[in-house]
Amino acid sequence: MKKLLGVALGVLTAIGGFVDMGDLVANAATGARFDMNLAWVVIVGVIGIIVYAEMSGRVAALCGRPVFDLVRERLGARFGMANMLASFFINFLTLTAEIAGVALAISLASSVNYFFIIPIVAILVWLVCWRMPFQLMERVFGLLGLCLLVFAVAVWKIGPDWNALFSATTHPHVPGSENIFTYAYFGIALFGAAMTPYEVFFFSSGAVEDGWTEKDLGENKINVLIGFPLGAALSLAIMACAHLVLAPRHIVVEQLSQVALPVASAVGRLGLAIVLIGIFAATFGAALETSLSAGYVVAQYFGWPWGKRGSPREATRFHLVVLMSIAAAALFGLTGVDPVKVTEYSIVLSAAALPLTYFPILVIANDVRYMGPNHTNGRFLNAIASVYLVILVVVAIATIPLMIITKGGS
Amino acid sequence: MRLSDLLHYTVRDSDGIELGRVSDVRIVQDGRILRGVQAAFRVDALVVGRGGVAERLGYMRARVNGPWLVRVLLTRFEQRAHVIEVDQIDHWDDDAAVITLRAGRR
Amino acid sequence: MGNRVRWVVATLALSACTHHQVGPARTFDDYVRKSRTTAEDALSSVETVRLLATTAADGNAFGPYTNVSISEQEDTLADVVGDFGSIQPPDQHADQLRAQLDALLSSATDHLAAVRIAARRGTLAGLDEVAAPLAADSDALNAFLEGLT
Amino acid sequence: MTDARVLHATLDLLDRQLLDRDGILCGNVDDLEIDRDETTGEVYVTALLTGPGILAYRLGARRLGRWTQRANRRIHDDDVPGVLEDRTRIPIELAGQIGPSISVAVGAKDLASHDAERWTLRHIIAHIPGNSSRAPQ
Repeated sequence: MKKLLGVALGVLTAIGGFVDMGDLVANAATGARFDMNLAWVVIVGVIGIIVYAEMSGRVAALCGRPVFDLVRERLGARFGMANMLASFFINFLTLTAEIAGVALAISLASSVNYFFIIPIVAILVWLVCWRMPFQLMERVFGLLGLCLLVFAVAVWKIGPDWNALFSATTHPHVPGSENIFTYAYFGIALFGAAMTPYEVFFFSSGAVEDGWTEKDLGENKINVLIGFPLGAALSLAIMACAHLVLAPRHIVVEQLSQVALPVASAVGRLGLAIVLIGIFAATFGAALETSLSAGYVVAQYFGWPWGKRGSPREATRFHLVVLMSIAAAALFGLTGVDPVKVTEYSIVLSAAALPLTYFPILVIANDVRYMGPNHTNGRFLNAIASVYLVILVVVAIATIPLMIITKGGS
Repeated sequence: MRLSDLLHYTVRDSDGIELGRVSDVRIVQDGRILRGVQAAFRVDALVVGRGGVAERLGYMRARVNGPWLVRVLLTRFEQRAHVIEVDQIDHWDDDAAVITLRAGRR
Repeated sequence: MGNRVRWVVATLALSACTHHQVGPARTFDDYVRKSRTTAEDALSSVETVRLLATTAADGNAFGPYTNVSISEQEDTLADVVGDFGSIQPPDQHADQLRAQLDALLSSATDHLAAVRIAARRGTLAGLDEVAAPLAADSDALNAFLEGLT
Repeated sequence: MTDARVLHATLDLLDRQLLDRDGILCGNVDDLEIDRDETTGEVYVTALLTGPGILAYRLGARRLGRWTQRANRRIHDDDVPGVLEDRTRIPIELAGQIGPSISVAVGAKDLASHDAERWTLRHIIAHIPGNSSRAPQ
C-alpha cells in the first residue's frame, strides 16, 4: 500500500514536473501563432523524453552512475569538457528563466515589483538546495504543479468544436501567413522544451541518490510511461487555450501574463488564482532541479563528491557551484533581460545540444558490462532510440541556421 | 611516460610507412604479482589507426552491440585500425614520438 | 566543437541583450516589412488589453494581475513605438506610411494609458467601457495591415 | 593463466570515476602512467594519475598542467599525513575493483584531487550556517 502510494506520488510529480517555464512559454506562443499545427511536435518530444529518461533511470539503477559521469567516460576528457561547458551554460539560462518565472508569477498575484522578488526567490531556491528535505519539496511542488490542470478545465469551459480541434491537431500544415522556416524554428523550440537535458541530469542523479537498484526498475517505467504523457497532455491544453483564445485576436505571446489570460477569461478569478499557483509551483520546482543540475554537471565531470543526501560538508565544491549558479542567475535576471526571451533561447539551445546528452546514454544502455545480460536495450527500444538519435542530430544541425534565418523566430 | 603522451605517438613499419597513431592500449593481467595482491597490468598491444571513437564507445569489444545504426556507422571506420602486439616493436623514438616495428611486421 | 560552442555563446549573448532588433530600412519594401511587424506587435498589445479589460470587467481577474498585465503591454507598445520611430524612412512613399502608422500608434498609446489609469484606480467593473476606444484602434490596425498586402 | 583479464586503457580505465576506501567520490582517472623496460621491451601500466594538473596536461595545456601540479603541492596542508609519495599518482596495485567505477585503497584526503574540496570547506562552506546538517529524508 505504501509502495503504491509512492508510485502514485512519483507519477503525479512527473506530471507536474514535466511542465516548466520553457513548456509554458513555448506551448502558449506556438498555440497563439500556429494554432494546433505544431501539436504533433509535443507528441514526438514526449516519446523521446520517455525513451531516454527511462534509459537514464535504468542505467543509474543498475550501475549507480549518473548521466554526466557517463558523458565524460564515453566521450573522453576533451569532448566531455566542451559538452560540460555547453550544458552548464544552457542549464544556466534555463535556471535564469525558471527563477524569473517564479518571480513573475508572484508579481502577477501581488503586483510587487518583479525585480524585488527575484533575490528572494533566489534565496529560497538556495535554502532548499542547501538543507531542505529534497524529496518532500519535489513532491510538494510536483503536486502543486497539478494546478496547471486548470488549463484543461479552461479548454472544456470554452467548449470548442471538439471535432474541429481534433482534426486541426491531426492534420497539421504550415499556416499561410508563415513560412516553413519559422514553422520549423517553433517546432524545434517545442521539441527542446519537451526534451530539456536537465530533466535527465536530474532524474538519473536523483535515482543514484535514492539508491535505486534493479527492483526499482518497475517504478522507473511507470513514472515515465504515465507521468510524462500526462504532462504532455497538460502542454497540449496550454497550446489549445492559446489557440482558442489568443490566436483569433492576433495576440502574440511575449509575456508570461498572456499565458494565463485564457484561463482567467474562461474560468474566472478562481481559475486565475489556481493557474498562478500552478505556474509558481512548476517553475519553482524546475528552478530547484536546474540549480542542482548545475552542480551535477560540473561535479560529475570532475569526479567530485556530489549530492544532497549528505551534508554540504560532504560535497563542498558541488554546493559551491550550486550557490554560485543561483547567485549568477539571479544577477542575470536583475539586469533586466526579457525573461520570455531568455526562456526561448534556453529551449532552442537545449535542442541544439540534445545529442551531446542523449547519445552517451544510448551507448551505455547497450553495454553488457554495465547493464548485465538482461537489462540492455531490447531491439524495439533500440529501433525507436535510433530514430530519435537521427532526429536529435538533424535538429541539432538545423537549429543555429534556423535561428539566424528567422532572426530568433520573429 | 603518460598514456596521453603515448596517444600522440605515430607507428611506422620497418620500411618507414606510417600505419597511424596510437589510439588505445590493450592491457593483459597475467604478469608478475604486485605487492602480493594482483597481477601487473602488462601492456600487450597497441591499437593503431582510426577507430578511436568506436573503440572508446565499446563497439569493438563486443560489449556494446546496439543499436544497429550506431554500430554500423562506427565499425565502418574501425576496419582501418591495426592491433600491434608489443613484441613486434623494434624501436621507440621518444623525441620524435615515433614507434618503429620489426622487419616483416605490419 | 569548442569553436561551435563559442559561436553559440557569442550569438546568444548578443541576441539576448538586444531587444526588438529593428535596424535601418534601405528600401521601401524593407520599410513596409518593418511597418507590418510594428503594426502586428501593436495589434497584439491592443488586443491583449481589450481581452484583459473585458475579463476584469466580468469579475474574472483580480487587481494585481490586471494592473501588472496592462502595464506590461503598455511598456511593450512603448518599445514598439520607439523602435519604429527610430527607423529612417527611405523615401516620400515611406513618409506617408510612417505618418499613417504613427497616428494609429499614438491613438493606441493614449487609449492604453487610459485603461491603465482606470485599472490602477481599482475601477475594474467599468474597465471594458474605458477600453472601448481600443476597438477602433484594433480595426484601424487591421485595416492598415490589410492595406499593406 | 586462463583467466587473464584483458582491458583497454581508454575504454576501461581512462576517465573512470574513482572511489576511495570509504566509497567517497575522489576524482577521475585523468591519465595513466606507463613504464617501459628498455632491456626486456616490456611495457606496464604502473599507476593511475588524478588531479587538476594531470587533467590540464592531458587536455593539452602542458605548462598549465605542470604549474597547477606545483601550486597544488604548495597549497596542500601538511597536517594531512601523506600515504602517497606523489599525491597525483595512485600505484596500480592499490586499485581494487574495476567496473563502472574504480575503487582504490587510499583515502580521498591523500589525493591532490581532493585539496580544493577541503579548501572550499575551510574557507567557504564552513562559514555558512547549517553546513553540517543532513537533509531529513
